[in-house]
Amino acid sequence: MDLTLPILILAIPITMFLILGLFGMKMSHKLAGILGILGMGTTMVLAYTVAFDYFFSGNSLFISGSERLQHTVFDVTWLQFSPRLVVNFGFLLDPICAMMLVVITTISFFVHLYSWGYMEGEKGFQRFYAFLSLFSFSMLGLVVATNIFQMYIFWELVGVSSYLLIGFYYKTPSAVSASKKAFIVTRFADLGMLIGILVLSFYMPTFNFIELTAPGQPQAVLASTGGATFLGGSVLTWALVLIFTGGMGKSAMLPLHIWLPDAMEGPTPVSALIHAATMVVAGVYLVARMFPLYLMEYQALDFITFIGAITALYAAVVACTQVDIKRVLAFSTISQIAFMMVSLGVARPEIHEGLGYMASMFHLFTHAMFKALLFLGAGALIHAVHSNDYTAMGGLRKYMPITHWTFLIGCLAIAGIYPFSGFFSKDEMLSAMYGYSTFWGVWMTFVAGLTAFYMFRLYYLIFWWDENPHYKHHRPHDAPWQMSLPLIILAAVSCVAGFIPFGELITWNGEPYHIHIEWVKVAIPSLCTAVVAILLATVMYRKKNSLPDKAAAIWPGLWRAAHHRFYWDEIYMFITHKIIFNVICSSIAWFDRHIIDGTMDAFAKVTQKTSYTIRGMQSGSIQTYVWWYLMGAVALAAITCWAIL
Amino acid sequence: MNYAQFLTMQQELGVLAVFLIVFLFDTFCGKNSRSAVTPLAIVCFAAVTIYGFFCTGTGEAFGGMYVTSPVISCIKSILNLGALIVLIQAVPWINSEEGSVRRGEFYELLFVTLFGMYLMISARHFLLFIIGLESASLPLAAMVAFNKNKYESHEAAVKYMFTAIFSSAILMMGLSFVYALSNGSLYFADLAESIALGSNSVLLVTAIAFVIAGFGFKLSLVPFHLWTADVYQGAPTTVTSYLSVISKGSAAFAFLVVLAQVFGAVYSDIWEWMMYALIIATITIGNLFAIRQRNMKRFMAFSSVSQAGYIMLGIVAANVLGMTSMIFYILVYIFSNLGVFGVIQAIENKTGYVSMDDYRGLHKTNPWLSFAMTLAVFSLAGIPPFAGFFSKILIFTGATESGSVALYVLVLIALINTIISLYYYLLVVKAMWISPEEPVVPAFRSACTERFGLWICCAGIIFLGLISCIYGWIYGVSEIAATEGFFALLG
Amino acid sequence: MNLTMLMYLIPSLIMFACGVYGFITRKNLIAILISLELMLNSVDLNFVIFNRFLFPGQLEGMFFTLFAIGIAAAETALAIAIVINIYRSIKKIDVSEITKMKF
Amino acid sequence: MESIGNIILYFVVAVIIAVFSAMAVTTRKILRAATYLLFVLLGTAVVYFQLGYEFLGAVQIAVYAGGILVLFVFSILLTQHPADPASVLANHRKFVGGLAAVCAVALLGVAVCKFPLIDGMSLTEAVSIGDLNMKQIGHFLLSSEKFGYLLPFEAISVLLLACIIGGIAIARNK
Amino acid sequence: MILQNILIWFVIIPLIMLAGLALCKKMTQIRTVMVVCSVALLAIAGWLCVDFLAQRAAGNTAEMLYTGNWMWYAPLNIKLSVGVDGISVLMLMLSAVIVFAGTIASWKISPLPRNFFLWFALLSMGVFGFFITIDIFTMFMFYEVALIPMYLLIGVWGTGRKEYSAMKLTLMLMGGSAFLMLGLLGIYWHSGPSADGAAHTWNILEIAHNGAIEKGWQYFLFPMTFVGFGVLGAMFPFHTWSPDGHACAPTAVSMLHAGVLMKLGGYGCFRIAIYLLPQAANDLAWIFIILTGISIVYGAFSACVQTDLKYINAYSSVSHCGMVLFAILMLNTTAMTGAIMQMLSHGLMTALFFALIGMIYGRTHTRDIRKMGGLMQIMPYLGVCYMIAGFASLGLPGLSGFVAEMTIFFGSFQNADLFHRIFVIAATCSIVITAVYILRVVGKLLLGPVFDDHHRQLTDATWWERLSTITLIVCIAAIGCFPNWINETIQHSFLPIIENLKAAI
Repeated sequence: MDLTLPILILAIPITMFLILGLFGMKMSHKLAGILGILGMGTTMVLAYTVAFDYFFSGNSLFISGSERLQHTVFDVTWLQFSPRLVVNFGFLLDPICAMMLVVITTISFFVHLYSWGYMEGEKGFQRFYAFLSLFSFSMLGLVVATNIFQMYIFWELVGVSSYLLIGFYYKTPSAVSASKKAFIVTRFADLGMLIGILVLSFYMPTFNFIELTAPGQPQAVLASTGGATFLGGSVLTWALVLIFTGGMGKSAMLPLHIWLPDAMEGPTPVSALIHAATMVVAGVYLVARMFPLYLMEYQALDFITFIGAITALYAAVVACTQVDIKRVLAFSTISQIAFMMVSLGVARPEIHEGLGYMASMFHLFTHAMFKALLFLGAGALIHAVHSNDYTAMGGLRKYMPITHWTFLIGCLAIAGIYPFSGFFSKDEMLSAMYGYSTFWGVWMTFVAGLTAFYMFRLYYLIFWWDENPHYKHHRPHDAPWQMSLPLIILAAVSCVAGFIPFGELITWNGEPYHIHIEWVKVAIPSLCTAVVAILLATVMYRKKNSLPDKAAAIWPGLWRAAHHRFYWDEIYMFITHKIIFNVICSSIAWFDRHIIDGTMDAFAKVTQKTSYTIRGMQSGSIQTYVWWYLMGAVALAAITCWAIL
Repeated sequence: MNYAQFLTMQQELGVLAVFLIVFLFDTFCGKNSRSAVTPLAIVCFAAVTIYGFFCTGTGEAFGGMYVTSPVISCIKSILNLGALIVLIQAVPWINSEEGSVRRGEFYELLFVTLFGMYLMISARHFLLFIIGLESASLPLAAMVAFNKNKYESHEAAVKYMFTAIFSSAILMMGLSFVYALSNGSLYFADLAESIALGSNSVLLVTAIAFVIAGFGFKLSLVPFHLWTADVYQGAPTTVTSYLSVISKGSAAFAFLVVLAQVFGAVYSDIWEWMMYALIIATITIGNLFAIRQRNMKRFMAFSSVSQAGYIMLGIVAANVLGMTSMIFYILVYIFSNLGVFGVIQAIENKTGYVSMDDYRGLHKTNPWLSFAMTLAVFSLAGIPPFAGFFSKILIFTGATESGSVALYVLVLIALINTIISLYYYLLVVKAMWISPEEPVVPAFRSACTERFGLWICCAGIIFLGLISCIYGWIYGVSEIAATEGFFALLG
Repeated sequence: MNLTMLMYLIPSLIMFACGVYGFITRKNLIAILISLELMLNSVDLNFVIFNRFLFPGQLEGMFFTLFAIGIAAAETALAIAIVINIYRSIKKIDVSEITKMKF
Repeated sequence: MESIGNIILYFVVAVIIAVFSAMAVTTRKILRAATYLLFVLLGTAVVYFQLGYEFLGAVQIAVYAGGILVLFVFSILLTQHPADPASVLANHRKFVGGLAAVCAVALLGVAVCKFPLIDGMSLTEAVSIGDLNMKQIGHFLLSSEKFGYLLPFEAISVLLLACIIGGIAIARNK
Repeated sequence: MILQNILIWFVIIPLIMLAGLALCKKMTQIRTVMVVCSVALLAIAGWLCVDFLAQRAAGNTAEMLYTGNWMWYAPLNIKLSVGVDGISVLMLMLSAVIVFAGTIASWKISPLPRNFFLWFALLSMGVFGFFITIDIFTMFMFYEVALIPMYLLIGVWGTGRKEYSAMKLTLMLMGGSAFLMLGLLGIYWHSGPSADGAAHTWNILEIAHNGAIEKGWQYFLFPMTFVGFGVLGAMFPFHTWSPDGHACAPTAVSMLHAGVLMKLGGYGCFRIAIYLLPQAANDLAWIFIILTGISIVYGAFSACVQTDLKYINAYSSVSHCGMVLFAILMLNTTAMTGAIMQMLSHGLMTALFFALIGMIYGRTHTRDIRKMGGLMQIMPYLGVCYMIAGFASLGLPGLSGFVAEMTIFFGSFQNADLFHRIFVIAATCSIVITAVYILRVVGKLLLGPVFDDHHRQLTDATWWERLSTITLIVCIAAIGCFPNWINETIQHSFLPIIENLKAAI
């Protein structure tokens, strides 16, 4: 395959970053914006070309028979740890990668475009575009990684671009602390991933995905470790679980989710790009990428399922109580990603030919579209009312029709209403879950219902409920075209994306899978649940009334806890500030200053003190001198005599 | 009666000749030409110094009472060089009101002490040795008392004199015991023989201890060092510098000769351990006292006490390397210490300040003096690339050659002590360069002789270590001594 | 009864001890000098005794003593000069006054 | 067997030396101390005579008793009023001094007593072996061979000269 | 002819620098001398690098290239032996870069610029000399040459409790070198014969090939040498000179000290302690693994609560340099390669950090992060550079720190026993803690609202400050983006050491 396009896909964003980063200060906003958008647009076109080529060209590199192949476009040595362990920098093209290329470039392009309007006149406009380009580069590098170490590298880069973008408004302390939190939490998770890679690479002396997932490799590992286990898990399980920890961090799984809601301090386009569509699904992508390995260890998959399910429910419950609309969307994102995780966790070759995997990827795709749409819509709202809280909104449908309609489409899609895209992907996921165990199926169906409920709660509170009196002073209006255009296009995509024959393109083993909707067993019940939830939301929130308060009063404790996100932040605060900072760090610092350094100083002090103490020897009187003299000589003789004779 | 034997003693005769020239000139010249004594003495002595480098023969005179060999000539030449620098640095002082009264006496006494030291080094008979030793120390007492108007000078003289007599009593007591153990002869060779034949007894141990104590006085080994600080402080600075380098250097070599040539047979039985104890005590106590001192001369006194400990490492090494390193150490020590004293003297002569506190901010007013002082103390502290580093590391190398663990431990203690010494040397540097206060010493231009002396010292400090041929030369002569059986008794 | 070496050494050692004692206890510089004379004298005596009893045919000890007496004389003379000197300076020769420089 | 005279002489001299040494360092009158020192030095000279070193005894009397002691007396008279007694010594000072003296003498005593030849020869035997006359002494003193003392003889002259110069230097005022 | 050896010029140019400075009077002259000489150093370091790689590529597989031997103290067989392998070449390059950056960063040093540069040049001479020599005597000499100017540089041109700190730093480092010296003497006396027939040798290669040091002596000498060098490498518990010393040192000195001088410790550890005493290294490494492991975590935790910028960095250096020693003790090629890369990386980024801190301090006159804030708005250039340094420190891919740390971790993990594993994992934890304290500083110092309105008048970087920082940043990024040639160079150089270790087991 031609190397030009893949290389350009990576090169354009990083070049843009360098140009805008180094010379942006000297450019006008307009020039910087156009450069950024053009760059991303080109990248998008290239990515589409590559993806199209991959899926539809029928090139024998990409498909053999019906099976889609993994193709390494290029792979150059970057760093050689040892003859066995080599880190390469390359471009691996396979179904999920191609899909991710499309998702990332599309969303990124729209966000670039959208930002032109949204960030109009902001100080640091050029910087914003530079960071966006950096992020796009990192994310693209992540998805095309040929080996786990390359992935880890870009994983870190993604983290740092996220840090920079969350902290874009660096004058506001809350943004600064949010960015810090995001970075540190994901960093902590990455530590797990790093250790996982360490373990894995020790037993399987390669980083390369194709080699890692090649048949027979994992068995070789298990054989080489002689069945060694640690706390009940095999070496491989531990490695995989640890690697998944990294994914938990990036994808904001419980208990490492706390950074994501705070990350909403960043500009809204950023939230749409990073914290809804692309970066946060990196965890899912990671598991998908190493899926054949995970299949070797069901324990690890069960762990993923468990974490995902708990997170999904947790996030959904919390989302029902949040005031900040971006936080609601954030928790919804957590919940949806957890869905994908569960779906991956329950994927088994024997259950619907590994449907869970396909469904998860499908949802990843559709979710990216509608969640980006929702976030961008939220951005338009915030742009209009200059507040993140729904209490500052209400009754906006008249003022902002485009936003209203596109937002509604987004809500319907996420709620899983036929025929919007969310329905299809969610349905596939649910069937996979039911196929694995009814318990998880029901559980996740319930979560799906909650999703519908909180999304419509949000929708109603924003667009219906009660008109906010502030509008008289400041009449909200729809956003400029740069912002509206992406909304409309994304809404359109959300409407039709469900009909993409996803199973033909992406499956766990490359063999096509024919999607069929299990209406009776899965689709109808979930649809019903969603509809009921929407109705409930309609009743409670369509007009201003006291029902929500009453509902909250039924379980006040639960409501308060959910409102405070079940006190996770407080717990973390306690651990980090009170224990790690105040107890561990401070005591170590104290220990260092007073004990270690004190000892060193004590040497000096003792020397000084001794010097002072023995000064009497030098009393100034000759007689003392002579006394010492004589006694010295006598002692010298006496001691020697005693010693040798 | 073969008086031609006196001609073997070329270096001694040279010094004696200078002594006589100065003595006669001083006695018989008119009042007006008195001041010509200084250049006369310096020029004559410089000639002797140069001549000394050509005296490389081996010789024996008076039935083995006096010997000379290349290594002995070498150490004498080194001492000559040091004494010459002292003389050059002393010019402003000796021309001052204070010194000019007794200018001639100063040179005469100095040359006699030098003569005494040479005898001490060359003597192979204890009687001659004692006479040399006394000639080296008694006139010094008179020199210590040279500052008529300063009470401290008198006090120092009293302390020096009384301790000196006491120590010579102790030394001679020791020698009387040595005599008791001999075969009736006080020649080193005969003594060594009879000691090697005899067995260890309390008498022998006591004798050695007392002899070491006697040397301890000259070398300021702890606990025989207590006079040092007071005398160094009280004596005129020129005399202090002479006392600290030349007197000490000669005694160190003589000590090596006595220990190796007389008591060599009982090295590992008796005096090795005594020396360990003394070295540890000397270095440590010297350092501990030095860190509190503010008076520069007193400070240098304790510094020289601890330096003596390092010199002694060359003696316990008891091998060619040790001997070479010790001589080299003495050479470097002469240059470094005279560098320090040169600066002290220059400042004292001009302004009268001698306290370290008065050196605050010296670099602002007298940058070159500060620079010279810094080099000198760095060299004393053993900082490369200055010569002191090489002398220290070489003496440690020599000391560890035998490979005994005890010596390693000894060297480790010495090394740890270098840290303390570095501390107090840095205090001087700190006073000069770092203290933020306004300088006390005003800017002045020191006399050209002082500057010349300092230049020589600085050149020595910088180049002695880097240019290895000097060490090579010393090694060569030491090796000759070794082949002639210098260490034969040590086995 | 034989007069042995030890019998002669005993007074010598007593003299030496007295000298030490005097040096350390006396306050007058001249008294200290007297004590030193005792010590030096004891050393001289030792040499002579050893020479006589151990090496009666040789003369090293005797000559040593001969020269030592000379040295002692020189020492004493110089010491007295210094003592007089300090007397002129502070009008005292009390050793406990001569402790200005210390520590 | 020694002659009685020798024995008596020994004891008298020994007692004189011991007692006057002690008195010289304990008396409070400095002039008396000098006088006691004279007795000790004379006693020593007597020992030299008894040991057969007449020349040495003569030198001892001439140099010490005749020279040094006079010097002492002069300096004493110069520096203080002869009648003044020194102040009484503090006890701890006596103790410290006594301790040093005892330690020193104990060490030396042990060293001497353990010396194997300590009881070797009696005085008579010893004196009978070594017989020397002035001519011999003079010969040795100026001999440059082994056991000749020419060099020390010359060297000590330099030393004495230096001491004279030193004394002058110290004494001279202007 | 001695001057024909290119390595000698690394010592000669500083000497010329010293001589030139001694003659200078005016500030412009001083600057000219310094810039010309440091550029010359940079140039020959670069040329050496290229030529070295070319020779290696041409198949020259000798352990050391450009070797030269000149007898110095013949009685002790002390020779001035020079030679470089890949590691030394890289360290020379690093030193040259930092000397250059340090020179530029001290453009406006006062007071006494001439004296400052005199000592600075002496320090550089020590550093360069240390890296070019392959005999333990001259190595030790240059080591001490490099140490002592620190006292004056900190004492005279430092800030804060400079007298105390300078003294402490000097004494502790000299304390280390006391042990070191004993170790070296022991090595010498047990070294076995020299190639030219002398009984003992100081030459590292000869000692290593003789392999004559008995096991018992190795056990005695290894701790001596390792601790000796370890003190300079800020090994726990001998690291306390570092926070105080760095905090008080002037900018260029902190740069050079943390950037290069602390590397002398690590370099000496493997070049002498491990290479020459392999058996003891194998058997006693665990003791020092514990100590360095503590260093890594302990330093990082301590850095978290500091409020003085330089203290933060100093503790961070404790942690990072601990990593160097830690990796060296892992005794395998990969980890040791990582250690060298960490040296390079830490050298560059710490130098950058200290340069920036100096520049910030020069403007705000405080280093207390509680008294500053929002500097990014006021001095964006410095702020961005600081962030880059921070990212390098916390191991961002694309910058040097990442490569180094990863190599260390992957190398260290090759030791399969539980003891090593536990410590490796503890060490990896430091990357999180590093992130914590770096971001804490960045957040408080650069981001957020402006804390002190007086700071609003401050200006951004001047041209020389820009030049100095850009030099370092380019190097950091270059290593971070294209690490493999460095990696290969280092790995190749470790072969003899590893072989020696294997032979010892």
